Amino acid sequence: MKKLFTIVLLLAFALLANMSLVTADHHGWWAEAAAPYAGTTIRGVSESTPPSNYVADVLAPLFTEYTGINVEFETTSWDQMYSKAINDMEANTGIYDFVYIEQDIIYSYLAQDYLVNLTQAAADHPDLAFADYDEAAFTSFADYFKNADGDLFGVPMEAFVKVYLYRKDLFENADIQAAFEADYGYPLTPAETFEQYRDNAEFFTGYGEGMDMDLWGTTVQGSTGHPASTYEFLESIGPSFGLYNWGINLETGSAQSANGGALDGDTAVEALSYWVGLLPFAPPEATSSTWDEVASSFAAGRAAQGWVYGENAAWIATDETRSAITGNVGVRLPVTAPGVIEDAEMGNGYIGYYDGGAFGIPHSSRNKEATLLWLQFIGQPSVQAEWAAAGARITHTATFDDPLIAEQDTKVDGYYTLLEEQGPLFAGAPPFPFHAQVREIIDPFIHRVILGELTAAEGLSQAAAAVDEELARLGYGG
Amino acid sequence: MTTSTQQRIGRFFTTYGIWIFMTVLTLLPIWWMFVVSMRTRVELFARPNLALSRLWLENYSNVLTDSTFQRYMTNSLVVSTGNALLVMVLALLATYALSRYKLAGRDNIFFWLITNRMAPPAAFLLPLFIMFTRTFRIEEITIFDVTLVQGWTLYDTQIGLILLYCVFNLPFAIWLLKGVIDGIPIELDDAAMIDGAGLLGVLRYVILPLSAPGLAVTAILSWIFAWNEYLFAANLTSVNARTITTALAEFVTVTGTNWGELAAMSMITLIPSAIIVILAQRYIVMGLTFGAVKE
Amino acid sequence: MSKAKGKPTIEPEIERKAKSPDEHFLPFYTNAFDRVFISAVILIGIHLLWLRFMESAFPIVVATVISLVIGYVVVRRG
Amino acid sequence: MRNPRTGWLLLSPTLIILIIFGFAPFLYVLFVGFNQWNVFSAEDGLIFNGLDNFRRLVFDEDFLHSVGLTLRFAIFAIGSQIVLGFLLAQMLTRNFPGKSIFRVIHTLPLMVAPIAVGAIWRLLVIPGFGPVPFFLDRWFDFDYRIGTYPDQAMLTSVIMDVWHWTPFVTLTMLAGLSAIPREPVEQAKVDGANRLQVFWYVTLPFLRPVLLTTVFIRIMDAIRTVDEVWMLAGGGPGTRFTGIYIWRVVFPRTDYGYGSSISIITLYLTIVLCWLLFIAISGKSKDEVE
Repeated sequence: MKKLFTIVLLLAFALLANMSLVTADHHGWWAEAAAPYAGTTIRGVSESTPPSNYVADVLAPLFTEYTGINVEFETTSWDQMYSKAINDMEANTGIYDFVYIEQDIIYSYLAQDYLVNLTQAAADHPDLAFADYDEAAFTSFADYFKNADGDLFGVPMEAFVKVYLYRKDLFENADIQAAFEADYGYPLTPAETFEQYRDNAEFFTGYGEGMDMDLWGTTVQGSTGHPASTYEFLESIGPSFGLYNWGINLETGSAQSANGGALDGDTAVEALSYWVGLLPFAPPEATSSTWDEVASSFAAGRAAQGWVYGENAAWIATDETRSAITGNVGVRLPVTAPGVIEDAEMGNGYIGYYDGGAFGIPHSSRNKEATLLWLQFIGQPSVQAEWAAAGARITHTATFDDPLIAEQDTKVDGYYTLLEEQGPLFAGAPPFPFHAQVREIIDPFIHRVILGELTAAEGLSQAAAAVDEELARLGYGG
Repeated sequence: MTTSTQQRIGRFFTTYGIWIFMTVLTLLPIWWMFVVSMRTRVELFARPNLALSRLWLENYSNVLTDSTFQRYMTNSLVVSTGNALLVMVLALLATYALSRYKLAGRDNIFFWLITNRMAPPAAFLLPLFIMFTRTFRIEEITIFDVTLVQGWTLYDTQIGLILLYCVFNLPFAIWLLKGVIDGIPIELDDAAMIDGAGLLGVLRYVILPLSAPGLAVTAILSWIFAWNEYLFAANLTSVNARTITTALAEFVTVTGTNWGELAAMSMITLIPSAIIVILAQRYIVMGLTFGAVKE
Repeated sequence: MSKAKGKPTIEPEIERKAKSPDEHFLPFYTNAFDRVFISAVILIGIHLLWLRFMESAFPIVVATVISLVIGYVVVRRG
Repeated sequence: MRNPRTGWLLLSPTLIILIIFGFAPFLYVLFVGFNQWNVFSAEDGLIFNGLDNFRRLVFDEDFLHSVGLTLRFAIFAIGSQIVLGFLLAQMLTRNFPGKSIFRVIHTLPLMVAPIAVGAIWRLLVIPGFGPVPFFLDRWFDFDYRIGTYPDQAMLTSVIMDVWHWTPFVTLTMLAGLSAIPREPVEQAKVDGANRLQVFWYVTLPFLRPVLLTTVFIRIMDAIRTVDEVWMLAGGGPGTRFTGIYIWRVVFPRTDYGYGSSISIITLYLTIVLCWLLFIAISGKSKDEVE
């Protein structure tokens, strides 16, 4: 009798447990899976971006409520985030249980074996595998957090592409259109070719001057005191001219044309001269602008068109407390040289970076299991839509169909649709294990070209030589 | 009108001319910081305008109601005050020793102490990071099955910063106090000792009162240096012990620097140090003589 | 990294017992620590300059020898 | 009567703290300086490479350039601070109504955290957002862009530093001036010295210790300046000072070995500079000692 009672009790418990699994929020499953880890604290570091802040403010407390695992989340500046994460992982101190991995640094981390293989970890701990979490449901962006075997090392949390933004109020103004056509002999439209882009830029700069408006033709992310300028050249301008992978040939370990590289080649020189040639048509702050200041300039209405990171598209188009041009923002694919789109469609190239970041678990972490639960929690479909609305980021395929996002999409001129349909044309950073090192080497040369101390050809040939020297020093040279 | 009156009027105008000019120059950036803190983001990026258009306090309320900010503020207060007190005590003892005792090579020790302030901070962050996270680490202390400490490190603690800031504040303090204590006649010490005072008695009844302005200025300047320090605080703390200056850097984000709140927070961080300085104006000048009195 | 400033308060008679001032060629007052410090400064300086200008012709060991000789002279007779 | 042992006891806490947090990291940096160590190189870990880092350093144009820039920055900034600070202090020794208000106002910049100083000056001088370039352009038709003209960036950082640190110099000078006894000045005047002579033969010698100390402290701090200039101009051309250069090598490039060797040499240069200055200004001649 007693035995029977026990069995009934067990059955009832099992039923209850199953019941809770099928309830909408899976409360019970999380509580049960997390039971051994309840009360522990996991720590993470991230750059302070809107998506990160949403994680810190909304998702982390929610997770704690579900599981009893505390999440301490540190959001800081980009530079700080890097050095802290790297210091921690290199010194193997175990301060952080999860770190923000910017997409371009992932290959450096993989090469150093800093990160836990999430696919493997989920397979090793079936009891911790949440049913709704599916690695395959992420957008193509997740491909850039995988190793050669296709195993995932980071749960994507934000993803953007750098798009071509233009001011609809200017481009659709009949007077302006007439004036443009009178000057250039063809109708004013958002640019399709680089020549047209330059014409637009020149026209609007002249127009702004003539009307005594604070208006210039284009943004240029040309800070001479920050890597942002090198990034704009290497990840946006270069690729859309057909300069891929920074012009570095990984097989020969060289950036110089003589050794199979392309950083000092004709395409690169053409791209850089074109880009620097836009500076006279950019607002005066361009040579001090990093990514955030470009967005601010554009939001202040100081540029008619420009390359702006997609995470800014949403607030520029909708947030009236921060943007003077809400409702007038047009979103397009960036301008490309002939053949580049075809290259990208065939997988031989890309038209710009697919940028963003993911959360990964360092090997040095002491709470890997609890963190694994946390990463699945933020990777599950049900939290994605609101997070996307708050942070203008999409990493999960299910998010596109959400009504919340569909509504936002109309306000930002189809940015999300563009991300869904054309996202695969963009690619992650080249698989360099020496990303930041080489970028720092190229930096001063790009800065000097912007200042006009060097011509594009001189700057790039010196940069390529310096890159080769650094690659040899790092042990990647041919 | 006599020449001397003319001179006096001339001097009056020069004095106030310089006075006003310097005040404007000094206040312009601070005024701009204040104006920025009173603006929305959209207003900031309109045409530059130095006038204050309205009182708009949302930046302040956003910052002040943020619990993280309150924690940072507490940390900053604890760290700078702790550091200033520690520096004051240690520097007094050390300077007294350097001034009164015949220690082998004491001038060399003095110079070595000073060199500690010269080190470029960037490269020293790495060894300090390793030291903070690994050398000073207590895995576990258990007494009677009660775990008192587990996985404690110096990293991300207030005491860690307090001790670390001594590296650049102690040299400065000792230098400052050296002149002050050298200037106190040794005969006073001797007299006190003859009256039966011990070492502590001498320190308490002779040195302390006579070097009070110097000590005050030492404490104030150490406090300000510690309050303003950024690089070490940013790299050697994570969540619990972060100070207010590191929070300033957090406003610089990919989607736009939040200048309004940054300026608001800068204004707020200015207040405590400004109050202290206003209260202690007199002592600062009296204490900063670097031994000029003696000569 | 040590060096002293010549504060007259420190007992000069101890430092200078052995030689009269005329035998020292440095134009300012030094004690033994100072002279070791000066030698170290010179040693590093010579090595850096050597690396930049002379190493293509002569190996760095020459610089070490030269600076040790200078260091010896400075410490003994500075 | 005074047992040196007691002296050492009093000194020991200071020595212990400085040895642990100052000297031990120095030794570590010194050690790393003789190794190749870049986290992201193909071969991880420290590899002893003798003098290679230093060999690289003496030919590193960027580094040498940064040293030159830093020295220029230090000389301009500190020079102006000393002159300005002295004049202001001189003015403050007189009594005039409103003096204490002015003194408080003038001390304010010292209170602002360097990182906030950098931020606020950035906001002041970035074209498009800042009033300075706007009004310079409007009133004088002057093209002021610190991102485009390195010299302007340099000048701006000097002015910023002067703004931030002149109050400190004023305070020390004021302290020094108020400690000067009256009699020698009066005596000199009686002897018929003009103001310049009084300044040169009486005031200056009395001010020497204060002046010296102030200059030293400012040199040390100017050479290690990072946060404000970093925030102002990111260390672009014209402001890539040694402190920022080291930061870039150590953090973004994670070249710990090379960064350490640069730090050592920078420390060396600072010490030598301070020491030479010390000797030049305060060195007692041999005869003086006897």
